[in-house]
Amino acid sequence: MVQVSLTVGKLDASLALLLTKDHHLIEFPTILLPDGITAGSIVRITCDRNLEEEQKEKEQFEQVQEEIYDLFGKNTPQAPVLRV
Amino acid sequence: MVQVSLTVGKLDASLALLLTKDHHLIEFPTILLPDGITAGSIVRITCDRNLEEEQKEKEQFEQVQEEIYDLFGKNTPQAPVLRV
Amino acid sequence: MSYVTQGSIPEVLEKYANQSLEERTNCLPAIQDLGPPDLVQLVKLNHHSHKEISTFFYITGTNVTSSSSVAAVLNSFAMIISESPQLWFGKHKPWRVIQATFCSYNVFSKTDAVVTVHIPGSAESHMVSSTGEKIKETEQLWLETFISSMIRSIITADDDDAEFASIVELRKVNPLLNDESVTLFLEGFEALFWDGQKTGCHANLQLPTLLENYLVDTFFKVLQLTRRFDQGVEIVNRLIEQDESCRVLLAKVYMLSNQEIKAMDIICQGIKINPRDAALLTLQAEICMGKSRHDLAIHAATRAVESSPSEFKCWATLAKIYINVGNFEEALLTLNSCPMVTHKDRYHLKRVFNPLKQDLHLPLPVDVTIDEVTTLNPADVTQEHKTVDASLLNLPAASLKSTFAEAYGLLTEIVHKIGWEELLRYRAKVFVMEHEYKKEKSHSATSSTTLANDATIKAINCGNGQQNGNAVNDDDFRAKRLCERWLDNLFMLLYEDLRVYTMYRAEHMHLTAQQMEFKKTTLEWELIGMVSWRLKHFKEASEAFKYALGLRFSVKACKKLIEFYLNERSRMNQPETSIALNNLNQSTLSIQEILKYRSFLDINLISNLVKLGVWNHRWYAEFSPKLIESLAVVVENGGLIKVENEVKATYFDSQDGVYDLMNEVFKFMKHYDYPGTDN
Amino acid sequence: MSYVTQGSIPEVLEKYANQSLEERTNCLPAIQDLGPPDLVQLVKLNHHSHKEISTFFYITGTNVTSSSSVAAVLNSFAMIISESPQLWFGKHKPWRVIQATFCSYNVFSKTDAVVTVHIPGSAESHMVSSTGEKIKETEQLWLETFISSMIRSIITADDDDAEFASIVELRKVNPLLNDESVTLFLEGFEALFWDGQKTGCHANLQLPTLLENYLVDTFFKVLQLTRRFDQGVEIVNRLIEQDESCRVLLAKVYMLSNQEIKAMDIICQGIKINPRDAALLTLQAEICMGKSRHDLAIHAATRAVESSPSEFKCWATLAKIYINVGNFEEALLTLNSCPMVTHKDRYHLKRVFNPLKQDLHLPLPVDVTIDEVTTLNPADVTQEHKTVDASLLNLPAASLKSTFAEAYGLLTEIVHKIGWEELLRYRAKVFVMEHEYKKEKSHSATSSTTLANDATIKAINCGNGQQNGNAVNDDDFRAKRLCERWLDNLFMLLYEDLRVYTMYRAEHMHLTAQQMEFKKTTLEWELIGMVSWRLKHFKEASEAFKYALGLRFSVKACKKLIEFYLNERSRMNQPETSIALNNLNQSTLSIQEILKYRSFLDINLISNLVKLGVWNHRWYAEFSPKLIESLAVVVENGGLIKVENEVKATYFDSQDGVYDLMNEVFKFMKHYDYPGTDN
Repeated sequence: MVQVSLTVGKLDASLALLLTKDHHLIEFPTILLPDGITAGSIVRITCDRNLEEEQKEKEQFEQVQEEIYDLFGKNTPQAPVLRV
Repeated sequence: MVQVSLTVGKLDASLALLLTKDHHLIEFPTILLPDGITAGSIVRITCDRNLEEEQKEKEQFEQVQEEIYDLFGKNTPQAPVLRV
Repeated sequence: MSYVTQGSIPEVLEKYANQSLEERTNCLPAIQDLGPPDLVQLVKLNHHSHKEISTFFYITGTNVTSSSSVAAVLNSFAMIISESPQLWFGKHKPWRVIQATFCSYNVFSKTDAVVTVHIPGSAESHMVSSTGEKIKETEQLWLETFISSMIRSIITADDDDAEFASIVELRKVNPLLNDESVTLFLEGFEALFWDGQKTGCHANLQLPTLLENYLVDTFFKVLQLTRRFDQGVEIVNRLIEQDESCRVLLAKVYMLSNQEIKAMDIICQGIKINPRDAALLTLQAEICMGKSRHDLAIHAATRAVESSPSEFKCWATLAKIYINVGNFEEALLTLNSCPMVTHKDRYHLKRVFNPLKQDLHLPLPVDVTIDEVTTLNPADVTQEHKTVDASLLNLPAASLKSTFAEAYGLLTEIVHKIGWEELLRYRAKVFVMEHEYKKEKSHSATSSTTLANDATIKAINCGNGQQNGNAVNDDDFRAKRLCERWLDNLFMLLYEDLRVYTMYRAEHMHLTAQQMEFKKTTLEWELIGMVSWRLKHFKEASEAFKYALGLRFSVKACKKLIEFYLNERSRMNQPETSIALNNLNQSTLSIQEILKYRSFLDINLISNLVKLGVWNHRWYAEFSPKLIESLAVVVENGGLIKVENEVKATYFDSQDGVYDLMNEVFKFMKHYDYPGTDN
Repeated sequence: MSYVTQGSIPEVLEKYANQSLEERTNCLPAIQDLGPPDLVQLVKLNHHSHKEISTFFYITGTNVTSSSSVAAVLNSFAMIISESPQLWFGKHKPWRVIQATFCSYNVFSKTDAVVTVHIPGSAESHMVSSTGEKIKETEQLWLETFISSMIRSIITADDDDAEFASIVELRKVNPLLNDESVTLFLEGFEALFWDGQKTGCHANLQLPTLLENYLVDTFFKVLQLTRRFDQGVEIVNRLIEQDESCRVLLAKVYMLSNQEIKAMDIICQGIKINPRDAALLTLQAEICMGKSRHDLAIHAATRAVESSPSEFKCWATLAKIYINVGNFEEALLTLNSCPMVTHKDRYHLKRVFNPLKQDLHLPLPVDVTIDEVTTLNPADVTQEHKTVDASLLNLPAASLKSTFAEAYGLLTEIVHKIGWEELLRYRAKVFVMEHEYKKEKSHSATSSTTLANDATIKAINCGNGQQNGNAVNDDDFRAKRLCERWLDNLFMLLYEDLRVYTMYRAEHMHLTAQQMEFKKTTLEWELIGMVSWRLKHFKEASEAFKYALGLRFSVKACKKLIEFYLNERSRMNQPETSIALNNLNQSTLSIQEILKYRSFLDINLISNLVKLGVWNHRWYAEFSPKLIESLAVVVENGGLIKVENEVKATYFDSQDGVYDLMNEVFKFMKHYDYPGTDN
């Protein structure tokens, strides 16, 4: 998990310039900042991996793949084609 | 506070491309991602305002400003200038 | 056409001996793409006056397999020019070709192959690097040269964009006329596959990859035209053994040969191995979409986007699915995330230098003619350009390229489904509007995004105009997106297209109601057709193109009509038992009506394809994959004999050579066992 | 100098009448900056041969206050040319000027003011827009024209970059010779202050702002040269009433007039009102740094960066403080975050067209001469350029511009303090190195950042080379930064500078030890001086410049030596009671030694400043703020009488005009009450 405290230096509609304590200048999407933030605000950003969600996604994906294969990837009787 | 779950689409040394569920493509600084993340991982990003830290910063700043003013902004006796 | 006449060889007079060869050498160091077309230079002696001149022209489709095969081609050109006095700038001149040179660029090694024949005398050949140094000829270099030439020929065969400002001193020959060439190409493809990135790629892609490049595109096109699918499968299977990611090529070969189940089998296998293979996932999504299983398609397409978020194709496919299921909000959001390719131009054949108009020898081939097509006066077309309605001519959407054109197509699909008013409503719902934004003073939009413009885009018909976007709740602000600047621009272009189209339709209705005559030129009808086509009003577009052709021949209108008829043809083949007359009309056709409509389409397809063939022939182009494929559709459905009879009935007796010209296509299809050629 | 001779007016012969005026008109629409210098065009009649010619030259520093003041200037030029036969391309010609025209560009309204006098006869004037339309003359437009002309004159007065490839047909006049002009400028500044952004800004800034632009720069320079600080304070106080953010200007005026406490008072007030005023915070940081309170400076500078993170100046100041306190890791990290200005060129005076060399009339002013300076043969200099050591001439660090040059200066400061080996160690500690990165295969660096190069930068002396960076723990990877591409490039340039410098020092030591002679040209010494200077080896640089001047005069070496002596002079004035002989040597000087050294510095400063003045005069430049300010330092410390005597002693008796030339500067200083002029 990463947790950092950052100062908002500049803010426009899509990008904010954030600064770390050790002078790293980071471009950050404004959309991820909470409401009411202005230049000068301090924000705390936490980022961690969501393994549970990844597992859930994986299972769902495999299930859909199976369905697609069963439907369209196997030689099943075809719908009749109109030939006149 | 903003909390979002994002899928890592692409990852390079400084920028990652993250995707929201509703297909927003976000450029995110790689440095803020936790270790072990690869393309395909799902991350949870939380961002909130740190008002406490802001207050602390503000007080510290004002104190430094006062010190600077007292030292260099008021007419105090000057150190003698060497004139020969 | 395997025979060539003096009338089918365009030439340019050189200002000094070897001008074209020198200019070509000067170009070499700067080549960044597939290079210039192959060049033929001729030195011609007038054996009466002893005057010597030199000329040149470009050519594609020659089988540049070796110096001796090229020498044979040069000798045959020399013979045709020399065999009888040539009509040369108004006079018959007894030229004898005493020397001929051929140049062909090798994109893999960046070399130029040069073959010269002296007549009478021997042939000699050499190769030069891009810096002009002589290089040792090798079999490998000749193979690369042959493949490069084949790619140029196939890729540029039906280049619509290049219609204006294109090279006229160019012959296009069908490179697939003999089996050995096809076999050699397929072998060469397999050998050079790993170097395919060097050939570049379509303008929709940021960069060529191992699996998507012009060499691969050419491979698929050759398989399709020669129907050598089995051989294609064998080749790709060998590639898969070396690199698993090649599985997508196999799936595509199966798709080309209508083996959809086999394709899906391969796709599913591949995705199991690499669940983030964006190419396979996109293909899977497209198949599911074709089967109307949009739910499954969305899953696959979303995963494709997540796997390759900087590829336009993945995003465009997802947007397309959302449009199909009527989820226009997600469609717009997805469209807005599309990564656009901004820097690339499509590959076109380019001259090595621009000749003066008076140095162009552009003979009229008299062996195959249809009067209205062959003798179209370019001055008339120029005149139309001078008098055309400027608002029609300068519609900016007409010049959109690559990813921008595709994104525009998605946007027009939405507007075709729901109308402009609804589109604006969705737009205001998902994007931050200018008026909302002004409240947030501390912010400013960055250069690549913008605020959706309130003022400039209004309702098309002022009467219908309602205030858009004002109903949005302020709290929604942060949930909305900023609109990408390019997408905002597409909305503007769409507005202009719709305005012109609406005006034209109003005028049309008025004139029709009053039974008055239209006073438009072919060019104007063409432009009206094109704006209707962009807006997906295909029926209206086809009417405009028909009006255009009613006044004079127009190759653009002709090609677009062929496209329209083909689409209608495929609609008539749908497995649904109920086919509506058109998309808007809900009443369905009876079997009798369907049969009648099909027959109408076939006859119109044949007549337009014949005209297209004659037009191509008049401009020295004997090779058009589009013509072959279109005719193949008619043949597959109706049988070759019926088609042959139709052409014969109209053209056989008139001694105009048209049947002979079309017969070359029929022979080609028979040779490669096209479906329907056996009856 | 208020007097002008025929020898101090350069001219260009026009190819046809009014050529310069027409070319100027052609330039107008494309002007994006302060515009071309003012232009004087003369029509000259030979009253013997009745031949008429026309000529022109550029000029800066004329007080373009009204059409009549300009007419007076034109008349005086006409009189000087006409009063006696002019030495014209080798022959004395009895020219009479019968017409003279003056043009001056107004950057605020993008107009050109044109004044023409007919001799004998009347004067007429008009103004034209950039598209060539006539505009009504107004007082406002004349004021704008005057201010524009003043900005050009002040901003370009000491343009070192333009030394080569610069305009030679140019007179530079001191625009501050009378009080009315100065008063009018200050009034004009106040009136046009709100339009200042139109004048552009220094190349270090992305965009001009209300508080930082060429108008404001000119204001400060005028205050400094005329010492009208009180008036400056009054003006700025009125501006503050209208806009609080102008407080930074007041602080800067106080700083210029050495009233640091008042400045800090204003700064602290301003920061209380707006705690995110980056300009004030940066100024505060600089003052704290000057007072060696780096702890406080870091606080202020950090806040400045947080307040304006896209401004180079804020970041550079913070980096500078870190270097001063020896925190080199943070210094490198801060440097790496500096936002660079990539697209801007510095403003230079530019010709309206390039004249042929044979049309240039460049007379030698004979009224003021020092033989070695005045008669320097340009052919000799050209010859040196042909034979110069290429490794010296092409050092890429020499051509760094704006923010890149400043960032390089910070980097050389670090290397000067800790050496190359240590710098490399810090670099490997904070930036991701190439060899570390290769382990992370799935990644790739984006285009603006890069991996610190392992291979290309090695230790300067191979013997000392130790493996850098290998000791880094893999776990540190994520804690490290990617190096910006431009910064990585600066490391490369630094390596090249150091290599050349080290080689030169080794050669120097060898030759000195063997008591052998140096075989170098002035140009080579100049280049050695410059690389030493860039690397902050000022003592070594000054020696090289002295060698350079020992062989022939060189204005570059002369200027750099003046800079060196001034720095030494200010070091000798430091309040510390102990002054080391140089930065590296720790032994301190006695008061006697200091006095002796100061006197040495003063004598050398005077002698070099005199030469610079004569050089300027030879090239028609009578105005150099640098010369005035440098002489003012000597005068302030030693008193004017002493300086005057020094100049008199060397030059008064020799009838070479040198004392008269310098006396103009003394008179200027006396007029504006420079410190030290009263004794």
